Amino acid sequence: MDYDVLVVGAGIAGMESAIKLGDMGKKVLLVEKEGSVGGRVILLSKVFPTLDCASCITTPRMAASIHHDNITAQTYTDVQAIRRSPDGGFRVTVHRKARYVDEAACTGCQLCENACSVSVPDQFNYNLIARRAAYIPFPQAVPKKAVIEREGTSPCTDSCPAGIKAHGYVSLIRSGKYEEAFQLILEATPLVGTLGRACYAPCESECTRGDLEGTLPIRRLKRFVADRHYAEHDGPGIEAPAANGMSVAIVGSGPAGLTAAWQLARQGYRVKIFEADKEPGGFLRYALPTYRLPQDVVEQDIRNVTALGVEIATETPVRDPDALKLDGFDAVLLAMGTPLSTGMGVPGEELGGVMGGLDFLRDLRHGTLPDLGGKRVVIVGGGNVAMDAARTARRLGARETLVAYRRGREEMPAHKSEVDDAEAEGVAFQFLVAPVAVVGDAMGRVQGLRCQRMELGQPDASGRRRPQPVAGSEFVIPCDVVVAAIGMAPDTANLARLLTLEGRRVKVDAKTLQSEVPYIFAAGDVVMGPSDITQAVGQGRRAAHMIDRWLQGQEMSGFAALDDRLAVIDKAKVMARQTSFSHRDPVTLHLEHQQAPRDFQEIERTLSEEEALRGAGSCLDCGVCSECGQCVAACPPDAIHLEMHDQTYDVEVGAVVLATGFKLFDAALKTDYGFGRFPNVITATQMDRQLAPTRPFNTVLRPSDGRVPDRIAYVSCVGSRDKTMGNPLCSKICCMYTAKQNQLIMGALPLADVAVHYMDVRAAGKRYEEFYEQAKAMGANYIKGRVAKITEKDNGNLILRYEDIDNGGVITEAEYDLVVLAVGVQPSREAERLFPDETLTLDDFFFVGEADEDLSSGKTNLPGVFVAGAASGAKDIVDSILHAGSAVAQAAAHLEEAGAKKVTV
Amino acid sequence: MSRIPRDIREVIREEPLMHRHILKAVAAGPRTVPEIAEAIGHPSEEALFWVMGMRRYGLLTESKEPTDEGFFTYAAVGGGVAR
Amino acid sequence: MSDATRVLVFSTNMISDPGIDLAGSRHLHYSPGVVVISVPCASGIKPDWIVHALESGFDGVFIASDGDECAYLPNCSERSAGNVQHAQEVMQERGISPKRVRMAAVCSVCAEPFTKQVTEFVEELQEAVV
Amino acid sequence: MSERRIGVFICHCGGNISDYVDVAAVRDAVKDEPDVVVAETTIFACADATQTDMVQAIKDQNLDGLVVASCSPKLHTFTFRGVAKRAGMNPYTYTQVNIREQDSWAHTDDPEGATRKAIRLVKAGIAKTRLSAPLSPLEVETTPRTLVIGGGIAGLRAAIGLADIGLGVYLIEKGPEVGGWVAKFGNMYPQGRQGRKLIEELVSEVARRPSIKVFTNAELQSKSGSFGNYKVEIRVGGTSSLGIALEVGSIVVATGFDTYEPEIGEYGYGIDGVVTLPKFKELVDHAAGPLSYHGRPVKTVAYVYCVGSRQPEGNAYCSRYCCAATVHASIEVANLDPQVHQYHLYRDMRTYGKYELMYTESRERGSVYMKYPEDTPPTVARNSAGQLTVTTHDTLTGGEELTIRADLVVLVTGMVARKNAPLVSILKLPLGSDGFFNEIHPKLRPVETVVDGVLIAGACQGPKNSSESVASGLAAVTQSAAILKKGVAELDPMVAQVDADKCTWCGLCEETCPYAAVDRTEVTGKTVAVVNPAVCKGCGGCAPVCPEDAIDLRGYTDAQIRAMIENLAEVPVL
Repeated sequence: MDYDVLVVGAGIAGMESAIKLGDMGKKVLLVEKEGSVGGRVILLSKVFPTLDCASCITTPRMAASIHHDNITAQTYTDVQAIRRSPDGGFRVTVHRKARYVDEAACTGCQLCENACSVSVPDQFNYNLIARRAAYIPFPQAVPKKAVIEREGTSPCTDSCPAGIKAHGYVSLIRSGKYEEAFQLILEATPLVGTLGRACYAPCESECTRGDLEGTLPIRRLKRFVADRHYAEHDGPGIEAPAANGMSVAIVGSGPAGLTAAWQLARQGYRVKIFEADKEPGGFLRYALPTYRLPQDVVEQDIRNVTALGVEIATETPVRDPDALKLDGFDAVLLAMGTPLSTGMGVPGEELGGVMGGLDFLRDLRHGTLPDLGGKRVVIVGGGNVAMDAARTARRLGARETLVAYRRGREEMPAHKSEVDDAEAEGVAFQFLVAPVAVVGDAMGRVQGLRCQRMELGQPDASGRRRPQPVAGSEFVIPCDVVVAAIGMAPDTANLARLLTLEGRRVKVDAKTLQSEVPYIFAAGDVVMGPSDITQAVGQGRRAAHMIDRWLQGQEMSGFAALDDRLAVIDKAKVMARQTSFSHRDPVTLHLEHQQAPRDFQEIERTLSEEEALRGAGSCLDCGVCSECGQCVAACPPDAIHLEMHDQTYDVEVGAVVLATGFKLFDAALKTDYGFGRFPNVITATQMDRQLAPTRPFNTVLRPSDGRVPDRIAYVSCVGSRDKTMGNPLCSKICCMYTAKQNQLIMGALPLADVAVHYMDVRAAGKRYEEFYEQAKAMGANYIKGRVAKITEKDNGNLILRYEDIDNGGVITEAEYDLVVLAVGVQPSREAERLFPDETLTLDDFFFVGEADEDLSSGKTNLPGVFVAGAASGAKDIVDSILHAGSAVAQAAAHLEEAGAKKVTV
Repeated sequence: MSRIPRDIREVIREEPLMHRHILKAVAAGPRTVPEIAEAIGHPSEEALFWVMGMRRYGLLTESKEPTDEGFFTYAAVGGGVAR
Repeated sequence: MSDATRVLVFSTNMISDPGIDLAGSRHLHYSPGVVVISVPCASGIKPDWIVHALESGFDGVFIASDGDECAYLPNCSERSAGNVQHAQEVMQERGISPKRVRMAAVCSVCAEPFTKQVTEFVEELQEAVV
Repeated sequence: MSERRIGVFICHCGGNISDYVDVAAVRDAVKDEPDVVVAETTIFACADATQTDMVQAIKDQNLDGLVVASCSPKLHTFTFRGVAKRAGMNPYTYTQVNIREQDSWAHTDDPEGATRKAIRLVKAGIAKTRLSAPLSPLEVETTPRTLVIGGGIAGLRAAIGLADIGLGVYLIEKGPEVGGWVAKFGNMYPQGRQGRKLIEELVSEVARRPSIKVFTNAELQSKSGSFGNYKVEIRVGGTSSLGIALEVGSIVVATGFDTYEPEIGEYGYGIDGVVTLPKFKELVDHAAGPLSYHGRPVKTVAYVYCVGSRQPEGNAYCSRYCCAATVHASIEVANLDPQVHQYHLYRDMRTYGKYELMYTESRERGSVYMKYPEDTPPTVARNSAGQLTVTTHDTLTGGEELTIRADLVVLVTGMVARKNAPLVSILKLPLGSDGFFNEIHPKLRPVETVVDGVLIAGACQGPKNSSESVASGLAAVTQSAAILKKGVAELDPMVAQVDADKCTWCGLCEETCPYAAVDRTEVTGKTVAVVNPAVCKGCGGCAPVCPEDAIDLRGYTDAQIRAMIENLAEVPVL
């Protein structure tokens, strides 16, 4: 047996149960789902009828329940299942939610809260005010330790192949922290400006806002912070770390190589990149036309890398990676990409005027492209390189530019926006055609492209329908230039003697990116085949991480995902958190495409600050925490660890006390009273917070405009004694808390008038009647009769329509500037789900049932399982304490009996 | 008010976005919630959420006493220059 | 010097001390001339200690009591007030103004009332010196 | 004072303190204080590694005092007491100095002031530690038996509960039989079981438990000793009989209530056909068919609520149980005879919680409820025709005056405190203004009294219905077990102590202590006060009362506080 008793819930009844059992010498496991013990009582202002400060009477109990020698208290933890064991005890499955904060290290200083970039409603103030995703539940929390609220990784972040914290930088931009946003992206890759332009933004495809009126401009937000950063800084704005004495050679300076170099340099490695071409950048430099990605942006991004001391040797092709090892490099990363264009494999390909897509783009950059002025150009292929080539041809003055593709438009691998843009710029398309031969003239120059028509058959391995030739459909497209943008391949022939190749791709372990030669790693397109920049960045990061692990002699099993992100959050859950969404115009791009573009000027403009904020402001904070990392940076003792995981484990206990408390009636269901529609209709729990010393507004204010209210009305029995709301029961506590609040309001706002619309005043309890009389004597005006309806005036004041029974039951109206709904108690419905193998009996109203209320209150139908406090029905504090005492006496007796049995066996 | 209030979660989420506007609105001196709301062009019940969030995290502080009309005024703490 | 006016606060472990802690947690400011000794219950504060503090160089003594929330004694307020009164009698005899000692209930979350009261007290003591 | 060896650790709290307080300056200012042998700053005092270093320093330097200047003592007192314990040092010679919540964080606007204040606070902490004495928690062996006074439903259920937890029980009942009020009742709410059956069940359960000894016709005669170990004397069978001495660890008082007895003329009380609620319940309980009273069939019943309760002059309190009890009775009546007319004249129907369902049922079964105004209560009379009438104003129908001809008028009388002066005096039980026994805290400690180990259960604490009384009886069981079950009670050593040399026995301390923790004793022929550490709560309230200044509170001695004051008064120059 691990514990004598499990107590579920650390509200007043749970704490009382645990402390008393602990005092008896029983070992207790106290489990609380929130981040602090204390339940609802600690949130109250004062308590009736003594007007003791709730905090003053509760905090000593909270401390006792945490520090008691016999109590193990676990907060932010829930119980998943309680099953009966053969020995008569119970096997309990406990789920310890990751708090993402090392409780031993956290000092409760709240700097994480101040740094956090996500605002959410504060449930401990009943949604009257904001708290942060990083938070300490309330000022008197025990333990006073922070919690980071994470419901999952946001879909945008989850979908990024480069592992960029998209939600994180969006939330930082929203907070005006542009440089912090830039730095957050830098944690993944140095190519911030590049990805801000040339990434195809899978994040935007996944954006939950996309299910409403449209995605956030996540990519362009990245560009926005990059442009702002580069306007002020040359380089990354961070210092190179101290050298760790080891060095890595990287072959290729494309996105994978640059990212890997950046990551390794940040770890203190000496990194040298070997680039075969004239200038560094690989695809970024040669394959992407400048109207999409200006060269100065690539250069700025590369300067991030060189600023950390990374050396880039250009025009230095590496033929023998093993020679680098001999030169003293501790590891080698192959990241040469796919520089070779794949041919069409048709006759006539050798003719002048036929070129590969990649060669076409590279020649342009090198200035060796033939003049296309007035020429007819056919581009064969349907990928992004084909689109780039076609749009480039338009800019170079081609008379006609035709893209010939063997499948249909929908099947094109090019990004849709690229196809649309190409079309807008005057590129023509011919679909379902495949080249058969290049037709040349006597001079060996291209005259045309012989094609045949295709039709789509069954899907192939890629899932796309396979094109099949239509017999007898051949025809010739007359043209002067044929660009074959069919495919690309790595240039790896020289590696065959050293490494196994799969086709031309280097074979590595998919997780570690390590080759058969341990010091050789490979990443990017040389491994994957043609992909895209962002995937290459992701591979570069992974390779750097794995090289670091390998060189540091660590296990190679780490880094399953790009970082320690959580499972992606369910979008339906995100949408369900809100009852309504207001429309927000998406920040869309209105590109002015020229029908015949003549220059290579960048087409897309950067976002204005106003657009950036509007765009970022639409974020739904899907995962709650944005993983922006500001809390981690702000925490003095490094107590925040986003890589923590939930833990689930089993314990054996001898008995169970359920102290799962109650739920408050959702006042919005009582639609006639306008809660949720009229800001100045609030619940009594909200009023209690407004009256508490740790009050959110520092005084009582009405929510519509922050004015101190003069005329306040209470409406009793909201959600209680009301069959139409499914609850015929009296909630027992509302009359008394109303009387208490009346007194406190009259103390806080001596000029305010307070009226109570009630049915019966149920002041049944020791000194309760006297307390109620005192409220009346202080000036509370009690009016008997139901409130039929509340309507709102333009100034936010409220008209109550009610029956006035003391005056003959006439229907009367009165105007107030704040209305407080005395909401009732509902079953929490948390206890019954804990027992998968047996049925916990509930009463007719779904409170935990008591088998023998006459003689054994607190006993449930399940032997060894007891209920304490409001889980079994509405109770005030003293009734909860007595009820807990009753449950504990029986739980202890149960243990005694079980113990006696054991001895005799 | 015939307007239907927006979802509280949505309003509260915008608090960081509003910091700059609200600090601008109080730059010339303390303002009440309706005055701030008018200056930033948002409903006053939404402005209240933002002002109170900013107060909680130390960006704004309220006057000792309310005005004759029953409004407290809010001022930036320590100059409170928006980033 | 900001702390030129020296005030000794007697607070109680369970109730008023957490209230004073909360003032700090919320970064509410008061004079660093204010220092705290915490004891279990305000009724245990000896009149001699109050006089001793004033004779040792403190400008004022502030007793942050539990008021009606005292967990020890139902008549804590009266008893503590009696002790303060006794101290004031001794002070009078020795030519010390009775206004240099003050008592108020400070609850466990009374951060703002404490700050306000102690700041006012410091201001009054400063004026009295001028 | 012999020399001490004190270690001082000043925490940066990773900037939370050191951003505002120059911790190095604080260390430099205190390192040469008398008896300080170690003075260090640390980034995080609470970090595991730092704690290990502290343990090592205490052992290496043979420290006998520890000062940690960091955050609030509420957060880490237990942590650093643990450090002291692990190093073999007495945990009570450790002092926590709060330089975060009460210094750096409160003075973020004044780093120099905060630093000077920190120096004063740490010096005071050192001064206190120099004068600290090693203390150890007092352990008191407890007697695993409880005396239950009162054999009503609360007392009987408590006795069974105590026995089931493994404690011995003496149950004393003043009357000749146990069972109390409930033994007289028929059907009861909430579960519709008969009161007498419930009592029968409890009595047989008691009989099955050899660890319960029941004394009827028994009363408490005297009590001495203190919590955990009371000596009591009971007298069984009248004043002439001999007392029986018993030893118990705790006492559960469950002496119940009396019902309110109206004055003659109060709401027509005294007129034939006007009865109290208990009488009416008896009538209903014993009826086999349609109700009759004095041989006359009862076709109309009028209930007048709040008789003897909620009276501005008289019992101001609400008796809590009567609304539900009356509503329940009206359903019973309807069960006997659905044709009976029942009129309920009430002020507020207090059928709280689930009892609301009975109120609804009662109305559905034909009971008519009429709210009378507080200032014009109903009048009950017998008219010239010999008919019993009740005249009332029904606010629900516009305050019209109505007269009901009733066969029976039920005065819904509440509970009053049962007078029991000898018991109150023997147990020193405090009474509330309503005459019921007072608990130590009405919200959180409803069964405890100011006398440790003396507990109150059931309606002697305040009006309750039967099931609520049972719950409070069981809560008293829990409270008893919490103090007795372990066999030893560990008590905080920070209690008052008397300097016998100074004490001249004036008795003021004894008078002032509400816990009766001060006793008189003889020391070398001199009468002096002595504090019973098992009873003392450690408030220190007696210390200022002593004219000879002979009382100190351990951990807060006169010398310690004076030394702290002197160190705090001096403002250092930076």
